[in-house]
Amino acid sequence: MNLSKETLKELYYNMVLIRHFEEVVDEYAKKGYIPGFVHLSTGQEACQAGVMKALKETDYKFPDHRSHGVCLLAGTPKERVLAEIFGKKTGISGGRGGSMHIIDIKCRNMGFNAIQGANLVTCLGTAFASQYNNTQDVTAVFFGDGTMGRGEVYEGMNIAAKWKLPILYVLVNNRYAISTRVEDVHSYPENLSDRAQGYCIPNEVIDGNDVIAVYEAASKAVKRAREGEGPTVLELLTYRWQGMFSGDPAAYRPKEEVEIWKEERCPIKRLREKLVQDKTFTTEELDKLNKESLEEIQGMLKYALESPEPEPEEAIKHVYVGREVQGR
Amino acid sequence: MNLSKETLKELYYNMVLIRHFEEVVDEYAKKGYIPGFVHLSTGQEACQAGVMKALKETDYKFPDHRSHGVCLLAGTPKERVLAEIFGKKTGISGGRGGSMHIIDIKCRNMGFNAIQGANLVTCLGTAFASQYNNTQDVTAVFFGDGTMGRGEVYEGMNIAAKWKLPILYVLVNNRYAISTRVEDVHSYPENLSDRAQGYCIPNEVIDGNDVIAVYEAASKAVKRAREGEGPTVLELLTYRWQGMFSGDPAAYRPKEEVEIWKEERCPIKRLREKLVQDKTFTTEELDKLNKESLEEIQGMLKYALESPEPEPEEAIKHVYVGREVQGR
Amino acid sequence: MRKLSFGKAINEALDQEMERDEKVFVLGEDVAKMGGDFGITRGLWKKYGDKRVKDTPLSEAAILGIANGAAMAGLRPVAEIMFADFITEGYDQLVNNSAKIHFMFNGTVTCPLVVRTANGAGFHAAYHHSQTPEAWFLNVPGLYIVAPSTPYEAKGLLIASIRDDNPVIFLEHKLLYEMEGEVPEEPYMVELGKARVRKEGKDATLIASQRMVYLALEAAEELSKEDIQVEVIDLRTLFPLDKDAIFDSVAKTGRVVLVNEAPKTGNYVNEISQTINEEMFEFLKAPIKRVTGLDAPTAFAPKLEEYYLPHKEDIIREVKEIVEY
Amino acid sequence: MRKLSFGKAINEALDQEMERDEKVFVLGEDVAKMGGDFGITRGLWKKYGDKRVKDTPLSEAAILGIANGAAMAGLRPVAEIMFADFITEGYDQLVNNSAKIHFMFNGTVTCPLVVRTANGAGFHAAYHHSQTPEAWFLNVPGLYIVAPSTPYEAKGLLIASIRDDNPVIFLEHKLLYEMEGEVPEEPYMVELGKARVRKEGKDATLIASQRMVYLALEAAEELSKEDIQVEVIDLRTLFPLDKDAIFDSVAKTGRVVLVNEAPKTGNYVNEISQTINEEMFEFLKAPIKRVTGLDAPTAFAPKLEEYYLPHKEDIIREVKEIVEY
Ligand SMILES: Cc1ncc(C[n+]2csc(CCOP(=O)(O)OP(=O)(O)O)c2C)c(N)n1
Ligand SMILES: Cc1ncc(C[n+]2csc(CCOP(=O)(O)OP(=O)(O)O)c2C)c(N)n1
Ligand SMILES: [Mg+2]
Ligand SMILES: [Mg+2]
Repeated sequence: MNLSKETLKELYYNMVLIRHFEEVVDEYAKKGYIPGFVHLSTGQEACQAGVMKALKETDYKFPDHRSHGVCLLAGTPKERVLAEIFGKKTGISGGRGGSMHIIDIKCRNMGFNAIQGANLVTCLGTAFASQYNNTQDVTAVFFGDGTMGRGEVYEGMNIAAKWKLPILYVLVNNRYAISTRVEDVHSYPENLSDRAQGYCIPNEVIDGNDVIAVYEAASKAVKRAREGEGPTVLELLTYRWQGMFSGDPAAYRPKEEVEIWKEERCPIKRLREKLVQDKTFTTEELDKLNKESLEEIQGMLKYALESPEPEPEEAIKHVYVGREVQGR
Repeated sequence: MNLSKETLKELYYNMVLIRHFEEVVDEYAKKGYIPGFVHLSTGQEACQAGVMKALKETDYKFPDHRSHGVCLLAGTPKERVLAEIFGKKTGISGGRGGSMHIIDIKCRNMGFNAIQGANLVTCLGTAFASQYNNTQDVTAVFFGDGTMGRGEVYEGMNIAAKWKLPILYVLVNNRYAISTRVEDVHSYPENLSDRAQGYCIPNEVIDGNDVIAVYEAASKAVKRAREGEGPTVLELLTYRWQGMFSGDPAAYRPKEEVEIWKEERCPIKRLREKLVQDKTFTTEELDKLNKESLEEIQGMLKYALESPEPEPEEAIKHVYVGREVQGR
Repeated sequence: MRKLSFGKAINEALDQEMERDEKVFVLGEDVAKMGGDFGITRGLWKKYGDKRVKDTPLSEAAILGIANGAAMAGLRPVAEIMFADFITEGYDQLVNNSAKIHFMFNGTVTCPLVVRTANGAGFHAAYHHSQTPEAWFLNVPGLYIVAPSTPYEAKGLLIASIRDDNPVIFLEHKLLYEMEGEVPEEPYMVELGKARVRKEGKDATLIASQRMVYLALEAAEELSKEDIQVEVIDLRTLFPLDKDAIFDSVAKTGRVVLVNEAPKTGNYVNEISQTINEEMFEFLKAPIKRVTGLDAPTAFAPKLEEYYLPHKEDIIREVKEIVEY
Repeated sequence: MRKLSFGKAINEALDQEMERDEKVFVLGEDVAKMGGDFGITRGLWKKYGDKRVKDTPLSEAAILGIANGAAMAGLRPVAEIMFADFITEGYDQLVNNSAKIHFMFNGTVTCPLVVRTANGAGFHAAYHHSQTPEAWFLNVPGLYIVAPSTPYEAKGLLIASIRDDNPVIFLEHKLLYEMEGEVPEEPYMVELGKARVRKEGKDATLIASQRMVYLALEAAEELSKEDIQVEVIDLRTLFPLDKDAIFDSVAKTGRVVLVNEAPKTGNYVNEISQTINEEMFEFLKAPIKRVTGLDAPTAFAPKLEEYYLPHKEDIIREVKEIVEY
């Protein structure tokens, strides 16, 4: 595939944006501005930016708990994503969901689930609806190597394959669940995603830090799905730079391992070097994009910080359709 | 493997015994003597007799709902198995379980579960205990092609393989769940059990109506497990002659299909012909075994019929250890 | 009026709703070709085809997952879970998804699904085919629970459940499937959240649902011979609770016996008891009693199962006790 | 006496039981190397090794399945389910196996397992990390439910749970983990099924568990300034219920407020209410009240979560209302 300059720019910009976004989230979580805990996707930007570029707004997205980047790129006003993480009234679900439950039906971000694995059967339903209504919308579901432990993954794959559902499985293999490495708790042949072959679902293992490779593979899989040829599993090999959540010291993994991934395999540095080498962009142009993304994020941050908290009574709205719940 | 005359006799006798047992159960279910519903294993005798011959009494057995034969051969006084199906006080669990819950801890028949798939994770626990206590006991779990739809199968296989648990997976592929054929609801490569390869568990597909093949494969797999080499999946290709349960007209499958399996692939006829051809036994000797088994079953039937019903108050015994439950 | 069995009434409701609204579809184990383990979906597959009547693999979590996803995408799934006992295998989808979807999307998405399932003991099918699950779901805000006792109500409540935008667990007692009753041919709704007084009386109130309604009616009949006039309320919808109907009766009788076939401890009816207590305490002339299954799994042998289940005599005894209190 | 945090008290109980009985082992997600998501199993893996401290994959059904199978085979598993909300994924194993195994084997097998899990809101973790599940299990005969409120009781009740032959769901409120309290160094048991009077009083009885005990105590403190003497009972074991302790108090006060942080409808405390009603009706001077979470999922933003959760003021209001009744 020959990517246009525009596409390359967008991929670069989006990765940088996610990086800076996560840095801000990390900073404000540690400062105590963000309630609860947040899972950061720093280091995994290529997986998110690459796949999202291959999707359109009417495609259903099921991000998982480590998917701020997915939510950011889904089409939601971005400041409302950050405001949601801050638990503000202006958050995309009014502050009721927070980091793990950023949703937006307008751009079909269904990422509401913090029960690992559950999305793997729920996503069958949206894909089924697309097929039922004969639209060409695809359902993309993001999940980690750890989540491959859950049976719903396989219940889902069986049906997805049998019914030829338009599903893109994005298996983000960042080598760890929480403290357990993929090889500590999983038994698999060469690749974790080879299990998909047991359901006749094609799987492809991709360098998840190579955004172009991710984008290309995702585009191909999405095309297959749109054309009625059924699901594909993309296994994206990557690494989370941070611990399980912002603030996790992650003592369970060797420092050198983290260093290698940061220094030698940074997805942003990698694209940057390529773009400069190929003379697609100059260093200055790319620096400018960096700066722009920082500015965009400052805008979001201001919005999130200045937004009011939700009214307490919101806590009991929309439990039922057409039925109020008794308050205090 | 060269099987002794004694072994061959036993295999033959046990198959005939199961056949007649199921016929009696069917008859008495239809006559209204047996409460509830019963799932018959007629046609699948080779799977049960072959695998059970490869196990010893201290091995854990997890039969499924269609496993009267397994329970019959586990070591329990056989008349108490039938009495349990009749819901009698003398049943192996006092009539409280019936056909689907025939248990016997003495011979480690753990077959208590009528929730398809649940045994596939519970069986990990007994296998783990054997490993923990460093005994050489194997855990054998029976399940059907339909049950391969449940996620617990795969949660279980992953752990069984990773922990090298001594498990023998007996996948009894009789081509139907209830009304759905295996290929209607499953997507799989060549064989359903090939999915085990996604967990690095070796699988073998065997003619489940060839009792010698079943016995040999099970013996090999059991040996592997005993020697600490982990689980094996045996997929036994077979067919249930009856509907889902005694009385099910099974309108969902073609008559000719049933006929072929009955006429051309009967596991008993098959062994019988071989034994006569090989001159291991004469027809007369085999007929005598048939007759013996019928007599044995008449004894069980008499016992079951003459046994009293349980006292009502038994219904609330043993809910808790050391705590009584309030009665009427 | 034309008579129909409970099972056929449900079948007709499904058929008419599928006819009316293309968004309605049916899924579950063996619901297509075979028409369901209890035969309830018979004929639908022939009429509506593979697209709208889906046989699934043996995968309860997936059945409910598909229902959730499809409902969020605008369809109106009616899922069948063969026996209520198996709902445990998809419990997460109901508790953490169906119940919470509308809330999680801050009201921008609805989850209009119906989960039909066969519950109840008396079928001699032992502990994994006999349970009654309403209490497992009652402490989970977001779910409706419906439990008809007659063919008429089965049809009307199912149609109302399918048209309602809330997720509904629809309980069908397996011993009622064969019961016959008058059922109008045209589609109609029985309003959700409304109980029905099955018999009027002034001395005590019996509150029941599903098969227990008949036990209550029998007890009431027998008590009336001793001149004790018992009012019998059929809840029909277990959540939301029809407080008005209950309170009206309690205001009149001041005495209540609650009947349900699930085990006693943690029984669904405790919610009714506490609600009456909170809001109608001054009217109570005697303790509220419950007549329920015993605190044990449902054993297989008919004698054992019968002992487990509530009896008419238990109701009569409790009514007398509170009438004489 | 030496002080220990609630979390460390649990850790010590595990350690001492593993030391005492080779059959005790621990399993769950991240319990080994990492010592658990909340750090509760820290150090055990170093001391007891891979054999007895098992990191599992992310597989709740399997964790509980292993526990069931191993318990039936004579081991004494202590399983950790990271958050109580995730127990929905292994619900079947608890409802249809753990609870019924002893019964199904007609008393010839026991199922001595403990499922430790972190429950409760106030952690700003939204609807899938905040729930309190006792009501989901109360209508399932066969399970014990334990819910300590102090480090002392956490240790003593956990040791008792491990030694008990019944399957126990052991609830640890995540906001209590850091609480410090006196804890004896040697192993000891706090008897299962026994409540504890935390404060004596004659005007009304507050019944609570886990974190709600402290809310109740605060309310009691404040009420005592207005000369309302409230008795506070900490249930400690949610099932079996300590009826004696409750009835003694009700006999004295005749007034009851039940406190629990799960949603109101179908709340666990309904069982207590109905039990009092059935057996102590004559002593009741006012309606039994409940102060609970609201009928909604637990939202994320602190303001929303706080609104969801019961407040001291709610308790005070209800107590006053029944005292003045
Ligand atoms: C059913 C369930 N079990 C456990 C958890 C707790 N948990 C949250 S994330 C996580 C690890 C997930 O690992 P992986 O799928 O690889 O995603 P990653 O965090 O690496 O992105 C665990 C165990 C959960 N949220 N849901
Ligand atoms: C969890 C669960 N879902 C559904 C059922 C109902 N059911 C009992 S047997 C069966 C089919 C099982 O098919 P298979 O595993 O192939 O076994 P077979 O009956 O063919 O021996 C079904 C759907 C059940 N018992 N448990
Ligand atoms: Mg991971
Ligand atoms: Mg089968």
